[in-house]
Amino acid sequence: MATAARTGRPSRTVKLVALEDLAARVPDGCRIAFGGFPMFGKPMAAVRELVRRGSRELVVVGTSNGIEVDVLVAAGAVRRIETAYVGLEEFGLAPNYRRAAEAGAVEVVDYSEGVAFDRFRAGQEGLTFVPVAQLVGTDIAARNPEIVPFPCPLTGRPYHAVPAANVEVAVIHAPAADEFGNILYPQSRMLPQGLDLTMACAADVVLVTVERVVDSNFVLRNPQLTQIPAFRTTLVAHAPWGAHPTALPGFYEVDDEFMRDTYLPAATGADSFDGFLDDHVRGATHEAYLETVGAARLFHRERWAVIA
Amino acid sequence: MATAARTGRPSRTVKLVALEDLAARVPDGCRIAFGGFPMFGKPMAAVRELVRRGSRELVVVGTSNGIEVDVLVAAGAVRRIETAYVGLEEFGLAPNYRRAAEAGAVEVVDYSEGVAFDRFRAGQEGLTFVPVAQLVGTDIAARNPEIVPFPCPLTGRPYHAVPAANVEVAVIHAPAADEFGNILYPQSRMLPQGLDLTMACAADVVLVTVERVVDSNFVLRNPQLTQIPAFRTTLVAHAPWGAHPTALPGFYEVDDEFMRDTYLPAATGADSFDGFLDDHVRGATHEAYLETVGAARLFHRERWAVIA
Amino acid sequence: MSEVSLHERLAVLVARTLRADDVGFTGLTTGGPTAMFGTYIPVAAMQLARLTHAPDLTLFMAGWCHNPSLRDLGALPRSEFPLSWYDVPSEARKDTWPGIHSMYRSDVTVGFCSAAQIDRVGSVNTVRIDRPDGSHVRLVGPVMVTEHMAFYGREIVMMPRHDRRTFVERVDYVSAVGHPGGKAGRAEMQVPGSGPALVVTPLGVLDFDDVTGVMRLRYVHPGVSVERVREETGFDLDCAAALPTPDPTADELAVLREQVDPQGFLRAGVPA
Amino acid sequence: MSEVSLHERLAVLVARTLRADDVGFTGLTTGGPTAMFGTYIPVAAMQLARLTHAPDLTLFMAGWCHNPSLRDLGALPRSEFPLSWYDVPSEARKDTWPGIHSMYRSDVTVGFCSAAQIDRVGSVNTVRIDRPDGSHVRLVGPVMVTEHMAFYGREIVMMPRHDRRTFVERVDYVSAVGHPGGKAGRAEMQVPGSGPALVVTPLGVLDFDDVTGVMRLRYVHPGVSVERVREETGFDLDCAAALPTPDPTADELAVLREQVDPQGFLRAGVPA
Repeated sequence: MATAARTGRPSRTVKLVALEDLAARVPDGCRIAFGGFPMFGKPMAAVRELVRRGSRELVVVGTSNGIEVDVLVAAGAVRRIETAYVGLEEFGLAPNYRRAAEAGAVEVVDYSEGVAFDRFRAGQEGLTFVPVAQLVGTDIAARNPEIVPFPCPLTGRPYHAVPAANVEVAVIHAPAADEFGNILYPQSRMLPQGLDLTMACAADVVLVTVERVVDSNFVLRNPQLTQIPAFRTTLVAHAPWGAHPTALPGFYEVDDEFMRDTYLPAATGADSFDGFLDDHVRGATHEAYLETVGAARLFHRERWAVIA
Repeated sequence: MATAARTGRPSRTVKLVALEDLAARVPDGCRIAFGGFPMFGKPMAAVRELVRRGSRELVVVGTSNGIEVDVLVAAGAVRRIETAYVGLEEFGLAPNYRRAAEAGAVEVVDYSEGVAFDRFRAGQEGLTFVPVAQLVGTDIAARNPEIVPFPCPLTGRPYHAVPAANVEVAVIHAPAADEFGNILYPQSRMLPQGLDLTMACAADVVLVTVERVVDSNFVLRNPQLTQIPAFRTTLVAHAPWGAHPTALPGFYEVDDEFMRDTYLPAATGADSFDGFLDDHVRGATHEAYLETVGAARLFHRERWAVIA
Repeated sequence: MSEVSLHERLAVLVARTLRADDVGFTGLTTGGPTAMFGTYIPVAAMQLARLTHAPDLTLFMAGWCHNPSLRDLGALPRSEFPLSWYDVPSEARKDTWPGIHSMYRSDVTVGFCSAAQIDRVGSVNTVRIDRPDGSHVRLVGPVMVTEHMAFYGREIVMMPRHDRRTFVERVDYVSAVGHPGGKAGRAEMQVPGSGPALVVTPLGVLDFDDVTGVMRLRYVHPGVSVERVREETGFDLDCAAALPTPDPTADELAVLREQVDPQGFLRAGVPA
Repeated sequence: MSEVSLHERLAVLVARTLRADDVGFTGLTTGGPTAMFGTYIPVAAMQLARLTHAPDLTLFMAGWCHNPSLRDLGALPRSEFPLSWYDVPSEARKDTWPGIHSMYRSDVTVGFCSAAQIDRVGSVNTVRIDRPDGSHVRLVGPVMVTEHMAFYGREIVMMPRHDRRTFVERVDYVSAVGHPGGKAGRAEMQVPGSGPALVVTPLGVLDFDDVTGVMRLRYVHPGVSVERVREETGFDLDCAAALPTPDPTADELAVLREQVDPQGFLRAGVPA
């Protein structure tokens, strides 16, 4: 907490930091959630920073996971994943993840998508469990010793008690923030962005990368845009194109060309993908990464910005 | 379902009806919720129509109730109320309700505000109960045989199982709708309007009065404004100033003058309030009510409309 | 009426099963036959029903966009949350969970899903395929099929493949439960949804016996023999009541071709 | 320093208890002393803390408006959701439940509430007052005090009256639980909140014994005797450690009067 020279009083904490300082708040072995949808709004700049740090033994808790898990698994950062989906949407299965899952190199705990959402809602509300009706008869319940059947105390209806998400860290990529950590979204959001907010409310440490940094006076004039208030944000870092190669509403679409020409060919094997990480991620900065994947080309893909 | 003359095919159901037809969908004795906050956004035109119909034995389920309960209790329409608050905010206790509650003429079941909200969330999600941690040691649990203590099946933490709201009917007043029942709100909403949406999602029959009726093409161009989609709406009625004397964001403030000069003096006794109902409500229409309380004066109170 | 494609035939057949006020949910699947069965045929069927006998039907496109103006959509989107959909006219958008439609209280009356395996009682698998040597093939995960089968009024399972690897005696992983024990078995589960009602495949259309809960052949497509269906099915299939898949009427086909599928995807296939 | 009003003194005293990064919740109460104790003193205390030692403190005005620009607010609003607040600059608004701050996971570290009765262990009543003849006075209901005491880091109970009808041996209805059984008793409840920490009244300031959970007098206001506090309290009150309520520093008073309360409400009273 800085001190204002003139008055001698402490001044408000600035939470805006460099990307590497943000990533440093992710301890090895923690339970961690990443915002976005498989190829939509993923906090990829932060994910690549975790690869640079050599993060290890992460337990990824999610609802619909995608390329962020494919990258982190390939980098050897993930011990276990609890989610409803890992894939690349139109680009098919997640190749690195699939190899690791089939080899037993990463532990996979399957949840249905509704239950996966509800685990975060339970986390947001400080509940130790969430009661769900839809797991009766499924292998989701039968193969998971952490899920316990119980009857409704009022009616006897069969339920399963599912553990809350219990995530220590949530990492999300958002359109904009001020330096104090107020995180702004356009008023017309898409569903995965709504889920990001629940994730942020369910975590102890909330790390946010943003496309734009705005003045705090802009926030005061537009309080309806703040969806994560400053007190919930632990740290924020400026990372333009921070969701690349996934899409960010109001900013850019999925980078198809990169996915088809660079990512998918690299991901066909562990060695080739390790080469990709060496060439584009490890030892580079976020800015250098943008250069190597063609930032100039990307720039022309921008359509419109919801938050100026 | 009407039939289009030209094609011979059935055409889409029009859900826009007269206020009295909307009120006719409220059966005596039903479990019913009213949207709004005590002096904010209450569906008062519909409430007055229930008084005209002579509704009886209603079980009102709510979170923060106000003048709508004060009116309905005075009219003898309410058997029981399950809620966290009944009052008139800055205008004090609800006089008619208080007399009836103290005389035992209406049964009052007390819930805390958080639990009262959560009962509607459970209803929205088809749950038979909601687990809450905050009732340990309170008389809210101790005096309510429908609330049952149970341990978390995973951790043993003490919880209470609280029954879902289980409402048959929700009645709310909203800014606008199209004739098919898509209900529109401005994108910048206030908290009680957010709660109205949960209420609407938790009820079997959803009755909505609105300030404005808009063309369905307006809805298609502004889908982000639809907060209750047509399929959830049972009937909609046009009732300008339908929340009077409570406030509606974007349309009008609380009618202080009416509250202090007319409502509160009438509510000091059962007979005087019955006279008020005779003079202003029974035997009148919504339009006639607006005349007797001074529609012309009201018109000048309008500040701005969020939805044109 | 000549040259009715199989996909057109299926869209019409599914449309006929839709009710006047159905609320229909389809996710978005991508890639050739999967996109055709998982998304395009269901969307075309719902839209055809809206334009003919079911004007009140609500279409949840990709599970979040209510009654989009399909005319303005051009081709089907390639991802579940395509940014271009900001601009497509629709009646409502779901942007929070649980949000403006709650699947848990059975707001959805009919759902569509796909799976890698389905078994004789209609349970489906989207998680893993076990190999005899103890290894397995990892698939995407349970996604939302669990909720479809537990909460939706009824489910129509769209299977882009029909062979002994996909139609199996018992799925390797139960992502979602069909009809073990028939209607009585489902009653014990105390979930509001009634589970899989129809299974639509490139060979035929199947439904389930109320008492035993076992799948049976209801329609066989033109050019496909009952024997072939039996051969391609990994469990003993009751085909006694199987009829030829019915033809669309001239009116259905006209609405389908002129208003629902003017691009001709149902004849030519969805572009990759 | 002369002419420090009681309400100014209380605002400063409460401000001193606030921590650098507190997240503070106050509802909106209306009408004379209730508005002063329930809303105005807490808001002034939080704002004073923000301007002095606690710049990171977050103020949830009326429980939904984050860090409003109090300067632009003019007078305190008269209702919990005043339409004029559409125009007041602030940092965030809560517009859904549970929404952007979750009280259940203890996002709120300090809450303020009022009640009609409080008892020796700090349990409060907002529901009903029983009369000896068996009749009762009906009050508004539990509102949110239950959640305040169960989930918030700590609670400051602002009591606009201090007499034997409001400070009672045992409340007629437990809307929210204080410290029965002391800290050990609360541990058994397994709720994250630590319950009432301070009780602020027109006569003094009280806190609770960790072991017994019983209320005791900590400060007595200028011009009030310890005997009077004892007389006006309906249970046996430990006053052994009571000190005079401390004076504001000149700096605190300057910030309070110049920046927090330039309208002078804390001296003159809140307008009705």
